[in-house]
Amino acid sequence: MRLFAFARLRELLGERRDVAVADGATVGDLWEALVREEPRLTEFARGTRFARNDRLCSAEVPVRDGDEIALLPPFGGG
Amino acid sequence: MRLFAFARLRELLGERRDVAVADGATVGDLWEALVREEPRLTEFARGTRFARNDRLCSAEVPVRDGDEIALLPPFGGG
Amino acid sequence: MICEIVREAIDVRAIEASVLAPSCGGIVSFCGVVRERADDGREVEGLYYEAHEGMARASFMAIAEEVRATMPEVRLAIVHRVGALSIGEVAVAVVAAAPHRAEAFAAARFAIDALKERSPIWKQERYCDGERVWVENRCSGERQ
Amino acid sequence: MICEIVREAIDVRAIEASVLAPSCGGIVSFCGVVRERADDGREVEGLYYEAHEGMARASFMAIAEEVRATMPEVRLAIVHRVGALSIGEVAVAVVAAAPHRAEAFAAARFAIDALKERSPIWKQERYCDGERVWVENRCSGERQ
Repeated sequence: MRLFAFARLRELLGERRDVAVADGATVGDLWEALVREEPRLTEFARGTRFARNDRLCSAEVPVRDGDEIALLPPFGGG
Repeated sequence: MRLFAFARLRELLGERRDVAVADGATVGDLWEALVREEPRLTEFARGTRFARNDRLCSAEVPVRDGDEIALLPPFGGG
Repeated sequence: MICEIVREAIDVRAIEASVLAPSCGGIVSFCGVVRERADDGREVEGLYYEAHEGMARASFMAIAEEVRATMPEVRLAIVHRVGALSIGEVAVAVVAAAPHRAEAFAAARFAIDALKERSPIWKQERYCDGERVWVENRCSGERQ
Repeated sequence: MICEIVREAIDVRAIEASVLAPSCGGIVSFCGVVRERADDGREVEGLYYEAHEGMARASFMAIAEEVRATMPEVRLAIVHRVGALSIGEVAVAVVAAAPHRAEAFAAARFAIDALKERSPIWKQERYCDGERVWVENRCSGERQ
């Protein structure tokens, strides 16, 4: 799967990367793995939303090979 | 005094004219005199407002020599 | 505060440029445009506006003053055109700029509603069948 | 319905021209403009916006669809710019045209409020002292 991060999360994680996920892993599992790798993510846990293939999704959604997962901090447009 | 009329009242009375008024005559007296001269004004009596020297005024206000009196039908701007 | 009655095409861009200041984060422009149909569906060829120019300008300034009293950070312009206008031409422009958008929207809406109610301006609808009718604003302020 | 994320200067006039139709009597344009001070008063050098472009465009289309469902006569455009912007530049333009002004105002206001709440776009304030801060919208929708 491919991971996309934006704004302050992009600054921590880079804009995009390819990530291998275990069978049955969820978006939440992916986030946990990222936090282990980059502990500063912890403080953004509450405000971050997830999208799978361009649609908002919950942390319980399973990640499949070929998915695009986006990490979305609180919005600031306008 | 000078009389100014707008919109449908201008079509009946002309844009402006000089009118001689009797001492102590009011704006209402002026209107009555105009109605005698142009009876079709009658139907516009209810909707017409008056201004004396560029300020809205009541029919009771006296007209003085040199005044500019405006006859204002209901507004339609915008 | 720009408060004008004009006879030529309204240059909304120029108005916006003169209203906008570095302190402004939002700018709302309302333009009243000549449309092809009257409220009753009749085909319109164009509109003709006339104004008591001195009183109309004074009413714009009074409206701007009321806006300033309640929303001092708003920068406002009110410009109305008179004469014969064709479909798609701008009859009136109200531009409000402010640090935040809520005030810009509120000021623009207040100004156009107040103008329609209070400003001595008259509109004649000129229909494609040749008839001409002076049209009054409804006081409700809900119609264009 | 124009729903776009752009990287170059927003041409509000071109958007208005394409939104306006002969049936429209009122057109409301809201522009969010980069202002010289942040809400806390700090001097701003400029802003930097980024977006999840696909999701942002989709959110604009959803907003336009909601407007169409409640106000079918409204014609709407939502355009947001991304990248680095200077003071006075337009970050977002919402243009709504309708037969009557009430709908045009309501649609423009709804669209910008909904955009700020729902569209995956991020803003970084770049201060004159060199600091850079990602700024979140308040959900109240009362701030620019």
